[in-house]
Amino acid sequence: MRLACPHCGPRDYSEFRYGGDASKQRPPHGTTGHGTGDLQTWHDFVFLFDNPKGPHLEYWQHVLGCRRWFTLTRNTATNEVGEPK
Amino acid sequence: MLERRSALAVAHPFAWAALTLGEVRGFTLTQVAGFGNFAADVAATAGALPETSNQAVESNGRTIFRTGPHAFWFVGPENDDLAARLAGKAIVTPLSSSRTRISIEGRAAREVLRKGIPIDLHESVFTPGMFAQTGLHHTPVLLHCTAEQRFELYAMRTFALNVWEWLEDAALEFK
Amino acid sequence: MTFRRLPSGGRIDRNRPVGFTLDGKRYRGFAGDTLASALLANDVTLVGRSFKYHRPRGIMSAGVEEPNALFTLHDGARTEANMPGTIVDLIDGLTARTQNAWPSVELDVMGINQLAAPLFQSGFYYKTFMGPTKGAWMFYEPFIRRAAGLGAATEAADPDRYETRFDFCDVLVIGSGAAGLAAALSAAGGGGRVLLVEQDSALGGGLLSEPEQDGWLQARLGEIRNASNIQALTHTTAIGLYDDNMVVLVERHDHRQPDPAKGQARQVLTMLQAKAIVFATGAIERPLVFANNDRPGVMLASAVRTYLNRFGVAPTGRAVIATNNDTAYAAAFDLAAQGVEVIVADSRTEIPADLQRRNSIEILAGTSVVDVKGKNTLHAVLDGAEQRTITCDVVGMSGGWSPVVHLTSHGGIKPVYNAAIAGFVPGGFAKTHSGAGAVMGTFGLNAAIREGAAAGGGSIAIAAAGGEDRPYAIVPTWMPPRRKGKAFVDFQNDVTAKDIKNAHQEGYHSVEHLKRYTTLGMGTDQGKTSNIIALAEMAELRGLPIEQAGTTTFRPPYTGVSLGAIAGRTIGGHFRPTRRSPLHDWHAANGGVFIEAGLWQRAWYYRWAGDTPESAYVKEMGLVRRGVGISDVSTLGKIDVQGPDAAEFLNRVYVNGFAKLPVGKARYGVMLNDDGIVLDDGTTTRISETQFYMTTTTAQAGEVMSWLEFLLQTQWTDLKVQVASLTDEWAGMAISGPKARAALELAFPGVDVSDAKLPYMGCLDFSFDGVPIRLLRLSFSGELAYEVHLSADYAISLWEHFLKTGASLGLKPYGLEALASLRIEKGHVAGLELDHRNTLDDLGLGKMAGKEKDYVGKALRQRPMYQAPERWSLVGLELLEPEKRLRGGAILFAKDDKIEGHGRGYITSVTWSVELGKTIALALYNGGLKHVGEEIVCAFPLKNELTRAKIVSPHFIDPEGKRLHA
Amino acid sequence: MSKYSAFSLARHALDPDLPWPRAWRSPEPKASYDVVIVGGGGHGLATAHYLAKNHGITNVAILERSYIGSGNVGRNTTIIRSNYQMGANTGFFEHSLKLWEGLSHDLNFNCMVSQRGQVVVAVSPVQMDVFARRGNIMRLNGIDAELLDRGEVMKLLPYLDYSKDARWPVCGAIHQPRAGTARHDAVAWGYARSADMAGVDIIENCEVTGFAIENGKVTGVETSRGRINAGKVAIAVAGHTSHVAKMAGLRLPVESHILQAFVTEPLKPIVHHVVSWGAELFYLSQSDKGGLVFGGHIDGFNTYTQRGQFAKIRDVAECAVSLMPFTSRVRLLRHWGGIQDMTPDGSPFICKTPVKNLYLNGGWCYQGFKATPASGWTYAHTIANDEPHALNRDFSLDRFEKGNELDEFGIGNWTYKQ
Repeated sequence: MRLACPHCGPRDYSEFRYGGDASKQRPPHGTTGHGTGDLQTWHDFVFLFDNPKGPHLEYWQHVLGCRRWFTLTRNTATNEVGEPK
Repeated sequence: MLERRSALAVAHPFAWAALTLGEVRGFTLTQVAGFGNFAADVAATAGALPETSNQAVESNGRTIFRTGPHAFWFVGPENDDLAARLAGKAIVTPLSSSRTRISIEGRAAREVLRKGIPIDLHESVFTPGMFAQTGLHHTPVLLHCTAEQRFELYAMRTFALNVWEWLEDAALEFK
Repeated sequence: MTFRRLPSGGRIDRNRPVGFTLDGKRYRGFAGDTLASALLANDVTLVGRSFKYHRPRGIMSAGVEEPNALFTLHDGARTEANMPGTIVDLIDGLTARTQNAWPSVELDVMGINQLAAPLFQSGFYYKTFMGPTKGAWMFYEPFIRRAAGLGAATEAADPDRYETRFDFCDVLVIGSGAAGLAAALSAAGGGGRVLLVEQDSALGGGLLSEPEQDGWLQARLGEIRNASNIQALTHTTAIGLYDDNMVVLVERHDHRQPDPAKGQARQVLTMLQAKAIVFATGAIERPLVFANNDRPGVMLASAVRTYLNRFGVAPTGRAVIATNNDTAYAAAFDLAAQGVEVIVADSRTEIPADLQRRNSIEILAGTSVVDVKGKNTLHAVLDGAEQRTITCDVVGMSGGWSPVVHLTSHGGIKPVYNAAIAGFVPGGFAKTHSGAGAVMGTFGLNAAIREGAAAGGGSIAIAAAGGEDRPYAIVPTWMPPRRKGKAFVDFQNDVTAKDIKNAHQEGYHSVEHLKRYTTLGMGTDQGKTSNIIALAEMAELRGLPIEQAGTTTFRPPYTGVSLGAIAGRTIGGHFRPTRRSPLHDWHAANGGVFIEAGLWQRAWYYRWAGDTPESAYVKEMGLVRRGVGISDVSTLGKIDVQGPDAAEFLNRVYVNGFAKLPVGKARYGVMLNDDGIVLDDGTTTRISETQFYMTTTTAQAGEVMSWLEFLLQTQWTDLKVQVASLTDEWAGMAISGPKARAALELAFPGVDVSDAKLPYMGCLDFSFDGVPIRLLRLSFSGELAYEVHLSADYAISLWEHFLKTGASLGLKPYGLEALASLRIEKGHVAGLELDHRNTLDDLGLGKMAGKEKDYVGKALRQRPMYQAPERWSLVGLELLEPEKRLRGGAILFAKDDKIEGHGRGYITSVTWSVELGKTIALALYNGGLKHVGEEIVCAFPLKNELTRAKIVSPHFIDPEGKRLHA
Repeated sequence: MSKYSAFSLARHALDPDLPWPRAWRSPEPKASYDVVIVGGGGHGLATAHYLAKNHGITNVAILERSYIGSGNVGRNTTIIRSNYQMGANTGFFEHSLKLWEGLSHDLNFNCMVSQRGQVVVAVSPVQMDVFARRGNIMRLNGIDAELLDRGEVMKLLPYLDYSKDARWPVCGAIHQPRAGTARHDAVAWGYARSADMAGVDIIENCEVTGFAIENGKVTGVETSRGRINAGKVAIAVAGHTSHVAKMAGLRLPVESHILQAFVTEPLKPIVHHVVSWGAELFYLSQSDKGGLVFGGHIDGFNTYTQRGQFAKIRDVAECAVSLMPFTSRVRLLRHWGGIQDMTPDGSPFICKTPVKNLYLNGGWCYQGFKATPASGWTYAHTIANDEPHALNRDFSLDRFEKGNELDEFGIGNWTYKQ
């Protein structure tokens, strides 16, 4: 598999580190109090996955290159990779 | 009284017909990063900065690599005072000790590098002046093509001897 | 005698005779031979025994599809089992052995299996070997295992060398038959970088067996040699197609007898990134399924032709060609031209007129070979329009051709059935892929050339070959005629037509069930000759069209590939990179003994203190507790955190506050994961309002760096912070012990390191001999201690300076074992306490967390079970039975507990306490410090030990921290 | 139905025309069942077997999208063991191993359960402590375990790299003699045949396309062969759990990842144990047919392609050759990928769901195959009684909310890193 680093360009998969589902919205910082609502929000954010068979927005880091984190859409049914952001 | 010592102090440079392996010592590596319009301030002090992520620029006695969207490496002479001159204008991180600069030269150079580096090293593609941040034996390296048959590899200091041993081994068939 | 070498002809080099042995017997062949062709030339036809029934077997093919003729090559550590003789280049001194037979292939004792053959129907082992008792299989298994397995490997390490490499090209052409050659030349005309790979020892593919096309072949080979942008590799197999056009190539150099000492690789594996790929992989001939079709002397018709034309080996007497299509006639005509009497049994009732016009051979239409009798001389039994038995030396069979769709299928596109050629062809191509020649079902030579030229880009015209294309007319015959005697489909795994019928009868209908139940296609040949026949037979039994039955999945590699070739040089000492501290060379030269810590090599202990870690670390600990020692802490992760929002950023990632940390002060901090589990700890120092110097544990340095980058670049993009790793830039050394300050004063005369100037958790930046030094007053050991950080280039020089100036104080180095033991005495968590299962509270650090501020992990650390009082949390243990031992990994029980189950906790770290003169430990215990003072039992059943210990505070020494602040 | 035995084999040998009966029928689906099991893999088939055997529930259908055993039971490295240290895992996997020990008899189908022992090689003194903790817990739970020092490992596994060149030293090992391997396909077929004999309908080529849910209660499934009503519906489709559960409106702590496996050419017996390595996740055994069967880590990103990355294949080959240098000359014949459910704590689910009468079995990570018997056993119990058995009580969906994770790997909440 080849991924396009937005800074360095297309590179071999072995230069990258995977960072998981990027479609999930991290709860904003500073909003965590002590309520059980926080627990549910964070539980869903950390532990639940859509895990689609098809397009998947995800994080990658060009860890052996410029160390840039970026997102791209990969089709999990084919491993076809879209343009990075 | 305090003396510098290279991470490759115990390594043995060699020069064979097809390949020369050595170390470039005595340089200053300064990482310069920042926010917003910092590049303009830096350029005012250090000269024109490269626009692309794969072509190094030689300027004021330094080689400048654009290592990230908002980051540059300046490789200057041993007593380069760039860090001091940029203080306050950008985020400056001196990294001279952090990288070991290995030179690989000769007609076998590209073939030796091909054994570990997953980028296209063909003469027509990776030409003098170009560089790439990539990996060698699971470690990050910056590979700079300085001439048709000469390369400099910036390896992480703590992996430098490992990279050297790896290159030595890869080169064996050209001895 | 059934085979002989013709006096002339073939592509072998008759001026270069080559000697080799089989089972110790000497033979001669020529350069250009394969082991198989040389054996045939020496009239060696019986070369192996089959897997299950131990039936005598000969050479069936002339290529990678060979199921029978497997040999063990070489001796000693270079022993290599199961090599098909058909792809082994004959080299001088080659030693080969037959396998799976004892005492010899002629007198194989296990041949007795043939008598019991009716028992060994497919799936027989699933139905028996179950009694008399539950574990009975353990009794039978050793016998079964010994009988299985084909050849034997050596236990010795492989002395040869393998390389891996990366490469790129514009057009990769796989296969160098007519289509591949045309594709490569055509692609090269476009100016791109073209790579042409051929698994055989020579370019040409099927043309190597067609003397009449030699002119065309030589002309094209000349053009390829002259094209500067074509690289052509022989002995190179494309073993697999991976995502985004990565093709893995394996080039074999055995024929050059490479010398590993000179760095010459036996095999080179290339991970090739191709912009476009032309598959010109050809087709493999299928056998016909009839009784005893496995007898030595029964071969593929194309193989008969290859041995004749390419290797100059011919049957001495008569040949029978059995076919259901036109292609086998070429072999018949070529044999006849060499004076061999040929009879063609063609199962088709209508035979093209132009074939019949050639009256040099006898053609029997509507006639099949249904059985082959005989041992040395064969008797082919013909049935159909003609019924007779023909005595012959060889039966050449052709059941049609199977395009080599393996590689095109690796990408996930399933092949489709093409009834016209009775075979599967690629079911489509990715945008950058194309196919040409037989793989596409195109069997005419000129059509293949045209297709190849088009696939290569069509940028230049490729000359046509001589002669006219003739169609490949086939009337498929899958099921064998009903005859007694085994009719093999998979020769290597001894799967017969009857086995397929049985599998069908028992309901193993799916092609995958068929494969798994009968082991069909699972041999070293991967069913190259058998798979299509078997699934066609199954389709027929099920009354389905072949395309509905489908194929099994084609898995890489296309042909077997040595694990050595895949691993390349990333083995042994090069398995994973070795990471060395800037002080490494000093340790190595001065009695330091190393231990592997992840990728790092760290100084474990020093010879000055003892010859074993057990004896040395105690002495080194004593040094620190009573005098002063120096230790290498360069492996700690070090991160430069800069920017206007740096304080806010750290305040978010650490559980404790960093926003108000004064400049020039260090603070211990702990980070959590989002799930509330401890990620890492370390100290971070404020260098200026906008700059911090963070340290992490050695183990987590990379993780923490990536995590900080992740947060800044993707989650909190509004924060203006830059992080940079300083792990390699800065060296670190700890100066610890009551005399540490004195040591600093001696080392840095004129620098004020007094408690007032540099209090506990203080930081002092100064220049020494022109070199910037960062002096941090931190303590891992609990003693008065400092960390000195400086540019890694100067590390050894400063270290030596310390040893010299501190000599009067008795300053000596101490290693990782002492470092780790000192911190146990102090109750600092590290290593196994930070095992990614523990919360802040488990480690007794819950009070650190900011109540008011938000931080990573805050929400989920509040989960009910994470707050449960019975969580296992950090305690100290003291051994109560001095004659016994405490051990890491011991399970803890309350005094009156029954010693079973999961216990109430476990020991993480153990040491001898120099300070207390007894063995102490850190542990996690149910309820933690509530139980201080209780006596517990430490169970280590692996050594049958039960040891009494007492729960104490984990802060064994100086709980008030007087020494730190001294 | 005919019983398999040496005697029946002989009878068929003497009369080659005597047909073997079908191993399982191929029935048309009925309109309604007491229990519909979605997924004809090892776990689904085992569940049907134990529903019949332990609970007398036989009006059961197994719906399989493809052919039975087409999922992970047919594409794993066949290892069975019970060396788990975290809470419920210990007892659960030991129960599984005990069921393995009697499985061939129980099913009258030889699953070739080979208790040749598993040796996990440690590369540092610290790792020896980690292994000791695990081994001690095993022993304290009545499970066999031995701690081996370097010398003992050398005797047992003479072909490892003990040289100075080795990147990491062999420090010792933990050994579970009762661990081993089983013939994976046979497990599926044996359970299928046994369930079928008990009256369970195994329906192949029948894809579930939806769930009928009324008032929070499942009443049946929509399939490619029409609607099938069910009193209870049990999901057992590891690899595709998210996809199937989504049809019932569930979002799960599961990601689908590819785990690659490898087999070499058949060789005469040379490796007599299951050998694992503590340097990186790596495990190898030799099949009864002679091939070395091995595997390593997941590729590390979620995918359904069943196609592995070559970089990972290299990693695993490097492990093989570095640990066992002789394997350098052994040829790889096939590599393939299976899609497995990864959970944030590396432990599975066998539980009820928020939908009444809908049950979930999945999230098996690396241990689906070895769990097969106990998974079926406890899942059957959970379905039959509408509440979990003590052995699977902790394999619940809400454990992440409660903070009751069973983190066997100690890797934190990154499913893709395990």
